[in-house]
Amino acid sequence: MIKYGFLVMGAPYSSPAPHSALRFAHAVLARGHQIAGVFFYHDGVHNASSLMTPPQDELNLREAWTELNQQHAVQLDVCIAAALRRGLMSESEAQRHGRQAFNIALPFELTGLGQLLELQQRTDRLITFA
Amino acid sequence: MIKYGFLVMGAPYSSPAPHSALRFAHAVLARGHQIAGVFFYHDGVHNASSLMTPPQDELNLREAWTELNQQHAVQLDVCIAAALRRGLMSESEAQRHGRQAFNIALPFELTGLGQLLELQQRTDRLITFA
Amino acid sequence: MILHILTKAPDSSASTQMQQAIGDQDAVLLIEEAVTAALDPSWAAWQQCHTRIFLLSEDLIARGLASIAAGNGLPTLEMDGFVALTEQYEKTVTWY
Amino acid sequence: MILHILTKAPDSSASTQMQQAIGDQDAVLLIEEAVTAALDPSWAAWQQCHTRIFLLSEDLIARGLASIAAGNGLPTLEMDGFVALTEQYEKTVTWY
Amino acid sequence: MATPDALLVILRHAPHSSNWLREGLDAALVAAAFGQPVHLLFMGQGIMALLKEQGSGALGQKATLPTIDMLEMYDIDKLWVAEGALQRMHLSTDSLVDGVSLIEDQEISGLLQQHAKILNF
Amino acid sequence: MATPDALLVILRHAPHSSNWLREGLDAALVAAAFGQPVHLLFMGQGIMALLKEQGSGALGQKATLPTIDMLEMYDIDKLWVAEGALQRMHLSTDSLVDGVSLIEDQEISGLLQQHAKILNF
Repeated sequence: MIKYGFLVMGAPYSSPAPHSALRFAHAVLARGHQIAGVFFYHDGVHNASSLMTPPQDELNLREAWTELNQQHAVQLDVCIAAALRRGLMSESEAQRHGRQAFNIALPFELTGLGQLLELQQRTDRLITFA
Repeated sequence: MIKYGFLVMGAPYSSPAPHSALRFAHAVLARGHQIAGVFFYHDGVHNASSLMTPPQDELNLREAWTELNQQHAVQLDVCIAAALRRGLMSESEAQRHGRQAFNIALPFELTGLGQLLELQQRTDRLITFA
Repeated sequence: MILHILTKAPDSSASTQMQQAIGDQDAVLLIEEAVTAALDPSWAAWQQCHTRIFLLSEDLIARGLASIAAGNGLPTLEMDGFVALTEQYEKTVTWY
Repeated sequence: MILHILTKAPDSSASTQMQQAIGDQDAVLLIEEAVTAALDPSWAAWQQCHTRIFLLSEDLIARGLASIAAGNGLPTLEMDGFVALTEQYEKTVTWY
Repeated sequence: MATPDALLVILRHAPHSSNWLREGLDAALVAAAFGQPVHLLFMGQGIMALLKEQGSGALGQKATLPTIDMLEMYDIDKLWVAEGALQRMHLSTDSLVDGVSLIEDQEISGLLQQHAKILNF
Repeated sequence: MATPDALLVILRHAPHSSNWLREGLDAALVAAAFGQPVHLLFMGQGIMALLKEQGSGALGQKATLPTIDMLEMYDIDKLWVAEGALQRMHLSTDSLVDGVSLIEDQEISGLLQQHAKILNF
């Protein structure tokens, strides 16, 4: 059993990277490996948006990631610096910045870049999708 | 006097296109021309995000566009289809889709692609920033 | 030994940079836009390391290039084979 | 008569496509990443229509290329000159 | 070959790689629905939008072909393809959908001149 | 030339054109702050991050040079530059900041092999 970590840096519906990452994730699990976590960085932070509303006949990427978390305990970390400048924040960040709304919620967690390096340290493979 | 329209298709902080568009806009106005409107399409829809929170020593693009609207009556239209799939919606769209939050507010208005073609028809120049 | 994953077209700067970084023992997997390399038998990387370049089958199919890849005799992999490659190669570098 | 605005590097596919579309009466403005063309005197577009290619001054300065552009004798424009070009050319096409 | 009031939509991006192609086609369809004459020019990777054998992407990513097939219903019947680009991509017209019109590289600038309105995707 | 436990961060994008360069440098700085040995490899347009004369962008877009100058404080002192890329960009080392190390194109693959961890931006 190999322990994988993913770095996802493309936005859904603008880049095929999140789709590739998800397809790969399911193949990894099917081969009996483990996925320790996914780190969303750069435009990849948009994967976490709770306001994402694709047409009904298209996959909702946020829901697909959420399912991966719920069924396989995959941790979903979002880089806080990359998220804030791109208009993504959690409830507590919204309070800190005096905003009325937020668009990041569990199972996605805002965290620092250190988490990416920690993920790289504690996994056997870090695969980048961008 | 020439009447300009802009098509902006790059996201702030990921593409330099919005910065170029704004700098160009001020130069257009300084030469005595008019800007009828800006249409935000593709990743450009992120320019309208009311949750955008860049570091304090960087320009907030949404505020810069809002100022352009307030001081020079420049219409700011956002493509609704491009916005929804990318996680951007107004209060009324949030109600329609059963969401608790919204991140697009006046002076930005969600509208259809027809508005882009109408902008191209009623202006002397349509300049694309992407 | 590194697995290089290319996601951009063979004429992109990402591809040029990858070609500079490929070592003798390395392998290459073409995914997303990179599968358009199936159209171009003159792509320098084919000569550089022909036996160890693979194309992701489902990305070929989505783009209508599967029969061209088969006609050119190019080695394709399913998603399962992609995982197998990452089992074999401890390091992967994605070029985008 | 068209003003072509290039925002990507001279070795990008956007640039290749633009070069195919430039007519005899057209002009070209290089902005954003495209100002790196200042480094490359061998870029084919310089030969194709040398007198009507301009570089946006502030994008050269931001990238540290202003003195190289001056040394190569390339014509630069301020933002005001960019607007003047769009006054002169009724159509603009942006290549990105 | 082109009416002066027609809109030329240039498509330069491949299916599945980004949303450029789809959003460009959407603009063309809306213009046509508004009664504007619309012509399309496929350059570079954009030509891959016309490949006969293309399908939908994994995980339900929509295919482009149904949209291409729909163009005629919107009276969009001029689909220009740059001949040089086709050759450089090692593609023949046999692999493309029916009804495309080839244009030589040196005629492209003329095509742009003939259209008063251009959108470049 | 490189310690096996070091992180290699590859930077391939120019300042101002996107956020790739800045977010790549941020990753390098955080790794160094965590005590990891970090080496940088500049390829292609990424070399432009090292141009001495670069400035900030219009409308308050931050300059990259202050971050480059900060690297030494974080014990990031190996800044590899691909020599072939430098030539292809018609740049000389005179136009770059001090302290860069040139690497020949054929040595790049060896550099990657020597690092157990790689991040590519």
